[in-house]
Amino acid sequence: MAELLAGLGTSHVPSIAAALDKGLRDSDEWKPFFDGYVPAQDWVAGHKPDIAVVIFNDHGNSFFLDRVPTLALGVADEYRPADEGWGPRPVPNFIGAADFAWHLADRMVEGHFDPLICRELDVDHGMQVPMELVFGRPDAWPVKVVPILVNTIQYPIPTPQRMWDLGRLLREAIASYPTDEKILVMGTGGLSHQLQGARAGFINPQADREWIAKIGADPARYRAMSREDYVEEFGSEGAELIMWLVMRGCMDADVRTLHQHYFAPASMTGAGMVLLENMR
Amino acid sequence: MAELLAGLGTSHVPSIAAALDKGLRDSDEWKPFFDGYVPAQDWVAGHKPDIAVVIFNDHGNSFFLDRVPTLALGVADEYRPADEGWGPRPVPNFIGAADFAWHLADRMVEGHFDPLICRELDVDHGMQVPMELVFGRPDAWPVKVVPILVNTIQYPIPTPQRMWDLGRLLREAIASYPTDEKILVMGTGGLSHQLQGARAGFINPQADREWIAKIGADPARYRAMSREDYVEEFGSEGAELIMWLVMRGCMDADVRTLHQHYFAPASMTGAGMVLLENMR
Amino acid sequence: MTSPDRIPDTPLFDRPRANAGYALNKMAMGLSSPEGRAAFLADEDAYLDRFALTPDQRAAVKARDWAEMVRLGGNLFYILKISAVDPTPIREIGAAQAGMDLQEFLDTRLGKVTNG
Amino acid sequence: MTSPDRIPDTPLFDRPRANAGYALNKMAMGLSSPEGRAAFLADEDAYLDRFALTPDQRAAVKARDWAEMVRLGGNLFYILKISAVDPTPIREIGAAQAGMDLQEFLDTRLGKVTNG
Ligand SMILES: [Fe+3]
Ligand SMILES: [Fe+3]
Repeated sequence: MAELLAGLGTSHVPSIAAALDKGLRDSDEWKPFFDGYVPAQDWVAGHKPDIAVVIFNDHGNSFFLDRVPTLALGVADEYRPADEGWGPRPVPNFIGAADFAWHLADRMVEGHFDPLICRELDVDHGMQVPMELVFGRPDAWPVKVVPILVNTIQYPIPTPQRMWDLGRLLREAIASYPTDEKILVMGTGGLSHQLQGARAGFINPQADREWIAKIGADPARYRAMSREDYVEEFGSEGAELIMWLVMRGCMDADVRTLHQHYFAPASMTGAGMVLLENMR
Repeated sequence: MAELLAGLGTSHVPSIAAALDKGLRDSDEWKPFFDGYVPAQDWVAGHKPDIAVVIFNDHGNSFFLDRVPTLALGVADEYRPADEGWGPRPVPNFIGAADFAWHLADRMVEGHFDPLICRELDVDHGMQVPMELVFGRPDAWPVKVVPILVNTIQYPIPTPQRMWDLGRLLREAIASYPTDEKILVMGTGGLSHQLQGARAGFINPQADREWIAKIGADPARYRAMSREDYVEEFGSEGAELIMWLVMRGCMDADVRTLHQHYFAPASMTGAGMVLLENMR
Repeated sequence: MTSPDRIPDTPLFDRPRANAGYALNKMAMGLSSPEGRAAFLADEDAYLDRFALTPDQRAAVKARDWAEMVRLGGNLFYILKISAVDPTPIREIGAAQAGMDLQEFLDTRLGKVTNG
Repeated sequence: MTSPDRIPDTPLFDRPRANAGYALNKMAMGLSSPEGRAAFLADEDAYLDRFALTPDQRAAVKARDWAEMVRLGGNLFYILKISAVDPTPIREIGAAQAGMDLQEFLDTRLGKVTNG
């Protein structure tokens, strides 16, 4: 059976992509942010995952408001970077782990999830940035991917508990998958930020630091919070953090925090990561 | 609060639409089929529903295999008839019950369903034919509609139990909707038929008649059957019958069968209807 | 994944079939628009060239071999759109898949049962 | 339905806003393609004519009034595409919505907090 190698939570702020594209990795503004990811990059490179399951939200690039999927699952062989307004970014195409994705599709539908099953899909910074933060900018990605997309734009968005339940389902799907592949699960989005309204620019570093400290050891509170609680505490776009619950929900109750990092503001956003491993 | 007026199960065979378009309503072949719907039409006309919730599957007309929604919900103000290859049929546009649809969207997502929320959607014979069978061919439809679309083409398709659970959710959404509108819930599809493979032309009138006799009084067996059981008993496309379980699931345990009708074959399909009312 | 043909002679449209037939079904889906239908009618070969059909799939379309199209991953809801451009009654499509002539198909699959 | 602004100054993109802003967001979504961007740059008025914007929405777009676009149902993820065609840093868009000049916005919303 397949193995959950680790769970990783990370921001996916588009400004991170812009900084990389402009060669600002080692600028005064950005170096502390990127340096904080190095230990996790090294750990992942040393443990050689085969598949990355990336949970993220589309930001009005692959889906429009004419048809908004509450949950979508990619089962494609390949995913191209989306054109977000500046043309597609020069990152390699992503190769889909189509076998595992279809296995997951079967498990999701049997387990009473209702995904939009996507065979043609471009992926935006929500997936690009986490992949770059973990794997750098290789000529070809060292893992195959399974994208899981969550609507966090148009209300109603899914509940935190639904995200947790999706994590439980993902856990079963990994356990029942008949290969010995190693799977890295990446919950992305956040941390605190708000792009819209008179509260634009709201960030909450104290709540972010607490999230990073507790999402591994003591996630119960975050699972119980309402969607509005997330908006209030982390900002309207900070509610993206619910997607980390999929990652956390697919892990054991007891996990070890291997690495963590926090930086604010990255552009207008609290940003950071956590790398978790099941206790054994 | 809104009221569930009645539950109606019916076929939505495209040949029915073709027969109407060709003026064959009263032909020897079709008259017995259409006549069987008259008592139910009269009952519905006399009870004046405000909203019809129509559960059906798209038949490769509004959705393609690039992106297959397991469940989709229409929240539009208007739906046009789809072009199924012969151009759109001359039936009136459908006016959406957008208020109730958004209420249902909220309830579905809170209740851990994951619909594709559709604001732009053409609807195919899966919705057109049931509306014509119940309301004839008026200049304007006498009810507003809420389309709920279920994937029954590409596997995995939802389980029968999931359909039942969706019915329970719909029941709660009706009960919690703060108007006094009367809602007719229409589960559509089937009855037995198979369009593909060497078993094409398979129909099972005995199983169909039993379905019509028992879906009101004793649906437990149908809820427990697997998706493959449906295919075996009703044919590969007869598995559409799972959508009647949404209608049945939103009703009381005890229902009264007001009208029923069966006819086979309509083209290559066992066809018919049942009209159910909660006991009071 | 659903195993193909757990139910005899009943091709469930699961991953292997959806993969095999993707281009074929996409070609057929293109006939949902007046433009697609006009292009197909004006020059069928040129229309088919737009899609990455296998040689077998292409031959099956050209021959209107419905059983073969389904065997090669076609799903009837898509390929039926070919019958809207080149009119073929659904019951003939059924008979072809059953490997019968129309009368035998009507009698043994549809007729006998209704009279029974 | 989520009530607007249960959280002060925080417009959740729920049904009323999605309805009000649908054409505005669709116009912005059209800038996802090179063709849309070229059309916008070549003749902004002609491009805007393709969409059923209200006069207020149209004026807000022409004025690059981000706060007003959001008030009229724009969602930032769509209208940001305007800033890809007519470059505007995201923090200026934030400041405009907060009703501050950029330096004040950086200090009070983003800076102070990080230094605190
Ligand atoms: Fe995001
Ligand atoms: Fe059907």
